[in-house]
Amino acid sequence: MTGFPDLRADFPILETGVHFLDSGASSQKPIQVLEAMDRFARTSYANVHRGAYKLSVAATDAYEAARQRVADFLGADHDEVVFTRGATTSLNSIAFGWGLEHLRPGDRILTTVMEHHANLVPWQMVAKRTGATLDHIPITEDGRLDLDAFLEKLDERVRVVAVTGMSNALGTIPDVPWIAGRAHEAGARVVVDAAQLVPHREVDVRELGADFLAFSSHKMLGPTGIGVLWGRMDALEEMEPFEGGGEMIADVTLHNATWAPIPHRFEAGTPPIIEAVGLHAAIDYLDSIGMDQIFAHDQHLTAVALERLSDVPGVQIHGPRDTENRGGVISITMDGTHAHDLATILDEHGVAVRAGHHCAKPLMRELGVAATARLSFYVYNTEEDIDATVTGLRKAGELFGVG
Amino acid sequence: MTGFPDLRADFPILETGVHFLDSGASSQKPIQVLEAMDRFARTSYANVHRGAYKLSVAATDAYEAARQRVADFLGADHDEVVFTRGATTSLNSIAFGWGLEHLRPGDRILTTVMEHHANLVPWQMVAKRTGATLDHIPITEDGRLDLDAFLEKLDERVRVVAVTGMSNALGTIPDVPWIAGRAHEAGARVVVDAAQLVPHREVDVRELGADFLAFSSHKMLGPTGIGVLWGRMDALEEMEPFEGGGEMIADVTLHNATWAPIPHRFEAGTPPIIEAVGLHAAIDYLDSIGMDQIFAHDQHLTAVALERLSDVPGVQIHGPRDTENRGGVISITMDGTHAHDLATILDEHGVAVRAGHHCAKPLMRELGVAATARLSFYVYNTEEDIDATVTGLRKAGELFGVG
Amino acid sequence: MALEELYREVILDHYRNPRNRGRLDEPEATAEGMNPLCGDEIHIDLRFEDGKVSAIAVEGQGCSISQASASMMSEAIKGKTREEISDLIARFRGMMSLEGGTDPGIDPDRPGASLGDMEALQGVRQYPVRIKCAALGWTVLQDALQS
Amino acid sequence: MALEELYREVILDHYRNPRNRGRLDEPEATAEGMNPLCGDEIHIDLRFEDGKVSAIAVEGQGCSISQASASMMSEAIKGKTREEISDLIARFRGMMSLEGGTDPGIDPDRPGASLGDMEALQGVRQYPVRIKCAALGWTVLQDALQS
Ligand SMILES: Cc1ncc(COP(=O)(O)O)c(C=O)c1O
Ligand SMILES: Cc1ncc(COP(=O)(O)O)c(C=O)c1O
Repeated sequence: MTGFPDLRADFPILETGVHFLDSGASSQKPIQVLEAMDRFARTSYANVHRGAYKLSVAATDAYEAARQRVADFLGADHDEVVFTRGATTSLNSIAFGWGLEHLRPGDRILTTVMEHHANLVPWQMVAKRTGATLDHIPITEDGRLDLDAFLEKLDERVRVVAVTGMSNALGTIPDVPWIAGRAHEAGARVVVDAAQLVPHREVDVRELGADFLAFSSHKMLGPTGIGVLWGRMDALEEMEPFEGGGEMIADVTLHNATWAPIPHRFEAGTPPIIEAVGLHAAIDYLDSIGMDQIFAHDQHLTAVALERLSDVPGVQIHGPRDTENRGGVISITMDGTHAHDLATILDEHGVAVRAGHHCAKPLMRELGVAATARLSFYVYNTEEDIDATVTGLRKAGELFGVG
Repeated sequence: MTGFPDLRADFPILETGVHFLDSGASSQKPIQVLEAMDRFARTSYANVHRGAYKLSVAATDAYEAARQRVADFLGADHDEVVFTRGATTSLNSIAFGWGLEHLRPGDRILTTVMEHHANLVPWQMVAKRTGATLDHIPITEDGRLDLDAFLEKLDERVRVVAVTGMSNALGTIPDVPWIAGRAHEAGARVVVDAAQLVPHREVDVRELGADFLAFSSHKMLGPTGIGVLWGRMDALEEMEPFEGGGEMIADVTLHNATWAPIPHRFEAGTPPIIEAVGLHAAIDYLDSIGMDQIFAHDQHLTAVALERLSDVPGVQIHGPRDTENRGGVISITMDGTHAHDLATILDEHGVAVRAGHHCAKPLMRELGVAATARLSFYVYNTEEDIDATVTGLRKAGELFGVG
Repeated sequence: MALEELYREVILDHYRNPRNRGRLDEPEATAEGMNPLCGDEIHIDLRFEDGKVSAIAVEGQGCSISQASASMMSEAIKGKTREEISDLIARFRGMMSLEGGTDPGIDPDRPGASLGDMEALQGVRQYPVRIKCAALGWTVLQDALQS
Repeated sequence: MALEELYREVILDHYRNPRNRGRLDEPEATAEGMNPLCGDEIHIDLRFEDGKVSAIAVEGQGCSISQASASMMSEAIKGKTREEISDLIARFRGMMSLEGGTDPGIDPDRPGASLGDMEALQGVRQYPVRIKCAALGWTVLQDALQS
């Protein structure tokens, strides 16, 4: 696509020439992010919220500035942003912190068959503890949510609708604003697993209409070890802390504790301080390109890949075949060739793709496959990465005698 | 002390001349650690356990090598080491993952009055959910655990003894091997909050005799965002996962999930990968000095400080007055001067100390103070840091008209 | 070193000899608050007569800045109307560069708006982490007026 | 490129035409296992006669390496005693540089110890992440023998 900048020089790891197509699992990190963390650790590091000395004030300011940066990025308020270990912890905090408090036998939790295990297993655990029941919105043939089925399943016993913002296995982007509208009419809370969405598309939490949102830094050019739980203030107020410890209390006696104000209540212990600085730099980097540009780039590569892949003998594409409401994730299989063999062969061609169930085993069963090979794009990818993939897939076809 | 190397050149943040005496809250990081993380992110980064391509194998190897490094450091087995977000999460994982499964009404949890909130609040939460009762071992006048009282409180209804390995407020190092022996005789599990112990003194988990151990990387020269939960295999086997999600499952259907083998079962989602590499480098750094040397250095500085501080008019020292079974943490107050004012005045003298309740409010009540100022030492500290503190304290005395 | 600017004599005097210390019987307005990060606490009781503060009592514990600030505040609002107090609060916040503050300049001619001893707290501005200490009493006062 | 070394014709043949496929009625030993990281699965049934494997059936799904390896393994152990199988397992592990392996050299003269087609799996050693695939069937076999 013309106009999109060549950013590869910012990513030292790409110097080896690797065609990195596994950003859906985790993205690479630009030097701007690495340097921001390094600089902070060398000049301004201390624990936060605890010290009355200058270094600690500087560190606290940097940490809270990162929170503000995330809030601005999402169109949210400062105090609605909770730093966690990652999307998984954010979703567990919601499921346990909100779910254990508000779900009762007979209540229903509605999720989808295409959720990542992170937005499924915690709800299974909470359903078992509370006696609530779990139900799943099915998908259509082309890998989109079946919205008619959603409406049929939605009733006033549904207390929470937990839905992915973008499928990590199929790329599908469900219409969350519409789903949230219906869910709210039915009186349910809406939880969005935005682990794939936030890194790739502009998200304004007010427009999205969700009550809770979860994502990870490491999939959006930031460091590992940190993620975000966003909640509308009234939703966060309904949540109990998932962990107890330092910094999250107002007062503690031997037998009782009262909680600090939100968001500190949900940040027990020493938070990922250096990582918050890294996430801040990652968001600056993303915004300097522009989220609209990034999404357009993803879509462009997706369109090119969908076309070129469909020319390769034996290749099956799972999920939507066009770029409408879909991100830069493509799951494929090849007749008579297992996804792991594809990944090994592609690796020998310098192409890094993931093969497996993508932490979405129920979806794999739905698709009738044990595993897929998955291409996922990000800011540093180019059409050459797709060409290398196609070359590798043709070689796989030869080796395995396909086509 | 003669013989201990001058390491300050490894810590760029100390170039400003700051007398950093708040390592108890969080330590500074040497360039060796920062560079190890940076190098890894620039050359070998990918998500772990997921990819069939070379980068992912390299990242997985680095991550599992870090686990092995921690295991070796503790005298533990590879699979007994679980990476968490920090000591707080480790302790919550134990309290909820083990406690919710095994505690019943009438069961007793025995902890101490000098615990950090991280080893107290989770047990309060779990006690409330299970109907177990919480009791606390008191301390003696000089800030040591009252072991007679411990024996009196210990009976066969005590299912878990949760004790600090080293008090973050007083420096006291309880005799955990002895306590663990008695607790095991009574049939209780032993949980050790080693957040202050592991960074400062050699720990062999078999000799310590604990069932579970928790600590954080950021207090031992490593990065934020990662900590360790160690458990004896039979103890870990009694634990349910605290979080559900990817990578911790064996199989997932729409309504059920089965767990992956230990330790993966306890590591839902993308772990702190880059941070694990940093922790590995931090342990290498600590071991290159030698943990015995480090503890001796802490004790030397403590002895010097105890002596020089006792000459400052109006200064009260809380906790043990000698260096027997105590680490390099000293809590002080000054007559007629609040700890926060001390911290501000010391900060103006370039001395960074923490003032407050040190996340140990019950202990503060026990001591009859609202807050203390706390000096805590580590490998980069010298006697000059103590001299600067004494100068600052004398100035405080002047300003507030003490003595 | 700005320490002498921070710990001015008048502040230390209020810290050592806090004014209007204690509790009121049957207060008409009351509130308490604490700073969860440092543990400082302030409790305020108020009574009114003819729309003006006729009695105030302050209790609390914490650092010199929080306790002195509350003591000064108790002096400053005695005999003032709710409106005058609102104005004082805004002027104090302004002096401390806090949100919702107005008119950071101190204007002794403006009726009812002199900050009196409080002006000694200007030195706190150089210690951002201590501004919260200075503000605690005023935040609790606001809560009490709304109670 | 070592791909041709990895995907030797004999491996692809076992993958496409797995030997001893299916289940046994009333197996005397049985086990199943999976690789949780990739989801590959193997199920093995065994029957013995005169202390030797008289029948074996393998079921499973997964990549070419895991399925071909299990197929080859099923051929290699037929008619062998438990002891001979233990020896085979150790020799296989040795070939793959896995823990508990012995004698990585292939010694066709050693009675009962030829790895036969299995030797084609040597190419897997260059792909450390795929060694687990090759080993899955053997691990399940060990479980079956202990069952
Ligand atoms: C004794 C003790 N336990 C637990 C913790 C909690 O550690 P973290 O904040 O890294 O989770 C700390 C540190 O604050 C501590 O000193
Ligand atoms: C859709 C989706 N949800 C949740 C997660 C979990 O994120 P993390 O592993 O960073 O906790 C992922 C990433 O694996 C994902 O793709």
